[in-house]
Amino acid sequence: MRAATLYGLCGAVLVGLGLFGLIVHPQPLRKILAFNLIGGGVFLLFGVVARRGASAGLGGDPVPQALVITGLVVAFAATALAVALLLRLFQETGRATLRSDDSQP
Amino acid sequence: MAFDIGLATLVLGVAAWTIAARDTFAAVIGFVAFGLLLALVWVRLAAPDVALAEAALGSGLTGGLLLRASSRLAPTKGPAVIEKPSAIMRLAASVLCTLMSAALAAIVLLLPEPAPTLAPQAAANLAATGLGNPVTAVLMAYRAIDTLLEVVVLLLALAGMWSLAPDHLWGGLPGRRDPVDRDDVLTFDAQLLVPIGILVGIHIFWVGSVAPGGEFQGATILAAMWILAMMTGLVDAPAVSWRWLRLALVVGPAVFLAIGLAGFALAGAFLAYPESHAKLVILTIEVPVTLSIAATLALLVVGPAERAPQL
Amino acid sequence: MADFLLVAAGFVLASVALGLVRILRGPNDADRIMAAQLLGTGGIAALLLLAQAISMPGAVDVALILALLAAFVSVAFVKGVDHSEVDGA
Amino acid sequence: MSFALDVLTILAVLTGAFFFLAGTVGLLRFPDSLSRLHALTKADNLGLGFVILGLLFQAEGLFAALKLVGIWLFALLAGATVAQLIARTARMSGSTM
Repeated sequence: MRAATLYGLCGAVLVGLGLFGLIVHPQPLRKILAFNLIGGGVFLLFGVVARRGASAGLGGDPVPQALVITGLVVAFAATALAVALLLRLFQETGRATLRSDDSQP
Repeated sequence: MAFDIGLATLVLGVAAWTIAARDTFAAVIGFVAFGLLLALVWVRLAAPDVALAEAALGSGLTGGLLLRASSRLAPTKGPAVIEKPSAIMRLAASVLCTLMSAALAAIVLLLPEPAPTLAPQAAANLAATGLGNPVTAVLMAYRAIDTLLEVVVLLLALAGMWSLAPDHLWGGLPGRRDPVDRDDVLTFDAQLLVPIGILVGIHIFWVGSVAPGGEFQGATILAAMWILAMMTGLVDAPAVSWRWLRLALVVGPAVFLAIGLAGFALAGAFLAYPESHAKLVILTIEVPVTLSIAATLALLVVGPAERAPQL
Repeated sequence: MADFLLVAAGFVLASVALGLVRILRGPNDADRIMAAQLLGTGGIAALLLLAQAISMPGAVDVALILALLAAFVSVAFVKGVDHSEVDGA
Repeated sequence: MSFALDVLTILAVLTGAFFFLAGTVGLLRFPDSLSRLHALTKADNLGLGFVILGLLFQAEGLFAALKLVGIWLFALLAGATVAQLIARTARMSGSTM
């Protein structure tokens, strides 16, 4: 097995782990973290495609690599916006959950 | 290969910790460690440009952002635990996620052989761009429109965040100002780090045309240094309505767009560069774009206005 | 030489990974940030060894950024702890 | 000449790796936060220092060497700052932890 394939499998597991966290964690900040794990896994899959495309003296296909860099920046922007929404929710309601009913103490 | 197995295991272990940790703060620390390890993985995958972006953005800046958020949300630690989903729900979720991972793993194992690649085309046209780094060539020349749109997406995210400020604070200053303590270690740290860090940021940006690096990675370091100066109180955060700030934010996309439109006249297509001056044109775009990205990233971390504008 | 450096990188990473157990055991934030610090330093060392082993000079810049941003994150951490003490009181 | 440099590199890197191991052992074995801090900040920065010293023998050119030394200085600065502040927070919270 090539090293690239190994990291590809690693990326596949990461997506699963992140998805699990996204579903089961009640706290939004943990959901944001989990979402970033999914992102990391997806980017790794791109990395594997890039690595396998190594040719013409390049260590990898530069197109997926550039896509990942773009993706990292967009993921950061989305994370920052999500965090801002969450902090505002906390400011407004004094709590940081997504439940809409009033069962909170 | 043994090294790769160890590294992959470590990545998965840290990721699992990020999900499983009871304490949010501990999970965030785990995430920072995760980003650091991913940077190592990218080096192993022969993608140093991505490794730079991952180290700077994925680990560093995102880490700083989440650490701030988790400390602000610290008072909410307790009650959220009650809302844990039921065991059945968790079981269903784990089955779903296992299936998801298995499907992706199957795809990875069944990838076509030989792998499709654009590397030869990217390498063959590299000379025409005047650049030495194929990834920068993709970002700035072959797929420049993606990069242009991405810079706009960053601005939109910032606009979205700013509009979260309460009405009476619109146009105000983000965050609180920390008082400067001249004897504090942090202040000393920032005074030493910020100037060197700015140099490193410019260096990473500058070598991006021929070696791993580029405007996103350089801009992230510049943003981190600005945030560092703001966190230690060396400089205050700028008012959201400050004219020069707005100018710094839009100058990058504006120049990018203008040159893109000029491409119709000079080379016959949107974002086409005249071949003889490609490198010069790319640099003309990159400098203001780096400035704008750095400013946008930093402001995305400091958040919306929380203090009334000073008139 | 390359093989030796790769093994050394693996060794440093492995010993640092053991330190990660400290994160798992807690018991408090100070221990956790220490373990992250150890991983940071070890990660930088492993990265530098790796860069030399596979002769990829660009990886040295990655280590440079990691070192710089480690300082940044640690300040964010300390500020965070200070603030949560103020807010949580 | 190159052989002698290689030997020096190997020696220095081995020493560095040893210090990393020592730091980890200290982190795992010492009973409280402050002594763990003591083990960690000295051992791992020294470890990184030796690794970098070893790589300096292989460095191509002055700029590459300066960059390596710069990385070490950054790491030292980060380590020292965090150590001070962690110790302060640990002491302020008043427990031996």
